[in-house]
Amino acid sequence: MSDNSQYQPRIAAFLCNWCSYGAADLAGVSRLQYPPNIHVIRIPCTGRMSPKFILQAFRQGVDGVWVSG
Amino acid sequence: MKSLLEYVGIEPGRLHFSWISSAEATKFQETVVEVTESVKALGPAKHMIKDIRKVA
Amino acid sequence: MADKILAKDKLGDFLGKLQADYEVYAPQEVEGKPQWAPVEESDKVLWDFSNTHTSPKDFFFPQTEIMMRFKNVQDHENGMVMEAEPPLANKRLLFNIRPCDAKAFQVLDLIFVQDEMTNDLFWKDKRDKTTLVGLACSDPCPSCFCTSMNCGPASTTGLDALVFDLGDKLLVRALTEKGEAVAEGLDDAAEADQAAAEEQTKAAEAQISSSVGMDKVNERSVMELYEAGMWDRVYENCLNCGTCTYVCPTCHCFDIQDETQGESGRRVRNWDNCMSWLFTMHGTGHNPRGAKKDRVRQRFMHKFKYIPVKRDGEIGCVGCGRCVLLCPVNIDVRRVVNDMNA
Amino acid sequence: MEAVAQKIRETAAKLLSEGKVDCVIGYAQGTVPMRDYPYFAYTPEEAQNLTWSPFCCNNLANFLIRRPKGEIGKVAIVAQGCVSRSIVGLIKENQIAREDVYILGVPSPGMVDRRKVQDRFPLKTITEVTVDGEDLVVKGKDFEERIPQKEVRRDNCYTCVQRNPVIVDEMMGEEGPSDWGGNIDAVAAPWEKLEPGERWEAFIDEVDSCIRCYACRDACPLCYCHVCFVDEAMPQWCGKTQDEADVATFHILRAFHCAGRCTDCGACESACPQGIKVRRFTSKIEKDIRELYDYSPGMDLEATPPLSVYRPNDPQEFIK
Repeated sequence: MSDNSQYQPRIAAFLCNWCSYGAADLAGVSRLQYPPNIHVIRIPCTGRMSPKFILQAFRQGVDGVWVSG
Repeated sequence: MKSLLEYVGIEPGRLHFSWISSAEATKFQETVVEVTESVKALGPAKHMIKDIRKVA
Repeated sequence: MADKILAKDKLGDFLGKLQADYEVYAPQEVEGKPQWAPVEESDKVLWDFSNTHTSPKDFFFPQTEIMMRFKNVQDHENGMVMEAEPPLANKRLLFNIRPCDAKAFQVLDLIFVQDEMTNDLFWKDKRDKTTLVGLACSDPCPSCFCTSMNCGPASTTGLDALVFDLGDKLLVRALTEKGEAVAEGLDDAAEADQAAAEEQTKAAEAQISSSVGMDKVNERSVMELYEAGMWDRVYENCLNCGTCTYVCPTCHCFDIQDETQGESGRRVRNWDNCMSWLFTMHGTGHNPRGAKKDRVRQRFMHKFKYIPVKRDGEIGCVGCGRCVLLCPVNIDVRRVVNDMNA
Repeated sequence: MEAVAQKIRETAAKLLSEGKVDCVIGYAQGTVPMRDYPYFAYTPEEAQNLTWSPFCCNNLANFLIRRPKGEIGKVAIVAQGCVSRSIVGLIKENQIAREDVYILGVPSPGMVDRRKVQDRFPLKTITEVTVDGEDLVVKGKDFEERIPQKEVRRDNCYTCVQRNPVIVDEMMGEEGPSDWGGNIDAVAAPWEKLEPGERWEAFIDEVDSCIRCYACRDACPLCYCHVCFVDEAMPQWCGKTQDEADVATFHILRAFHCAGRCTDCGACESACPQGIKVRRFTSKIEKDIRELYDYSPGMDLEATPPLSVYRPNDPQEFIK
């Protein structure tokens, strides 16, 4: 492993139950490999997303936020 | 929101939005890789963090 | 109490000597406004200013003050480690504080430090370790009304020493032991200088153009004032923001919160203000001061009636005029008190 | 200016005596220089206290909503361009009914920024400021000076695009030119040029004198939420401390909540006791809204606010 890959960011992923969360499920079933840095938070719909969530995530020290519908 | 956060100085690349249907497992996997790489390239977040852990 | 004299061009040496023992702060020009700042060069110290933009109360009562920190520790006998915040490390000296602001701290002493049980350690620690050297007002503003509030341009209450600016020299009047320590080594003042200081005070008092009547406020009962019709108009344009309380040198309400993060956390107290609906909100959902009128009334009643009743006539206002200048909708405390007194 | 004030007094007295409205919201002369304050006239006699000057820096639309329901019935309100736009916004957001408000329209002369005047006389006390035509006469203990008003206007008045009211029941003067020629898109420019790290520094530098009094929020006619996000405790979105993260959260979210609604009336900036340029944040958002949706808030009662509808052609460049 090279040096810059030592750093493992924490990323909060807000995923819509019906879209990206489903995709994540399918990715798992299909045994697709992806980085383990994302911490998934399932939201009932992307419409539930609020700018407060994004700021709250940053406030608690995540390195990135990903919102996916 | 993305534009405002970037305006006040949060680096572009910390906040991502995407649109993936439940059938698009490949796109999901590709996006995770992309998001992770982009955040990794920026290094640890420096701003907006409320760190109160300073106790013996 | 001997008056001492200090030539203004010796100020650098004088403050330099004090800096060996104290962290010295004084009003200086910061971003175009007179503000409190640590003294680095003595010629930056302001002499010709009305008063600092915000009050110096945060030297003793910071807007955010950490009271203690804690952490869950599984194998500790209490299951938790708690750690007090260290007290102030150094002695401090506030140079050129206005007499009204110093008077405010004396009023707050009556509230924060009442007896053995009611003794705010955070406040007292900072008060004990700070020396207040005042600067008598020679040019009060039109918004000042200190003389109506048991205070004045050369009021000595709450101060350790008082300085009169006599042009090229300063008359230093030590008032307490702490003040004597500051004035130590200075030459005695001549009678002419003392007379000049008296003269200056009289002129300043005469210059204070606004006055506020308190006689009927003092006579009337709490309930009579509380139910007065004037409150129906006072609150109309109030925004319920916290400007007046946060710039006020005597407003002292706070809100204690525990902030946690994972296994650790801290207890902080932050300024709070009675203009916010959240201030008196109960856990039940009931709010005894639910309407804007109640909240506006509370601020004035507290300062001009409740505190005088409970603290032997001391008024919870020193007439510094900051709220008069900074209220976004010009709710003028002088007008309100005069209405209460009508 | 005085003619407009006279017309306001006469009209207000007439409306009140005829019982057409229960209250007239306007301005009265303040007790300190350059601070005229919102005033509520309930009788024709009280209407004589009303005034109109370049010192009317509050947004009166604010007072249409911040009162208990049923406390006053129909009100007349003095409104220049930005205030009328706020009223349009409030009607659209169903906060007030059009028929409950009688709008006394005034062309805005551009308001004076008292901080800019004070900055001309650092550390001195200004005792009196009067208007003389296009100039201000500023008096202090040992000085008297004339300053052209146009040099000390509020920033938002320079970049105003709508000085005349957009909806009116009765005009209180001749309509004037609609703008002052300033470029509203330029407000956000200084920060847009910076690198991310510098922007953060500039942002923190701007807000670090904030005392969290929330005057900017409370002076704003858009901020009518019953419980503001800063007051919410469970979960607590924004801590109550002076920590950088808490102050930043407040300013970012406050600005964001005004997206697509801010009429750039400048009441927030005028209200701030610390002189923080809070418009820096909102104007950036409004610029984005103009660019993305070609929409300016409060200009048209019929237009649909862009953030409350979905259109298939909505811009989505930010989405992967």
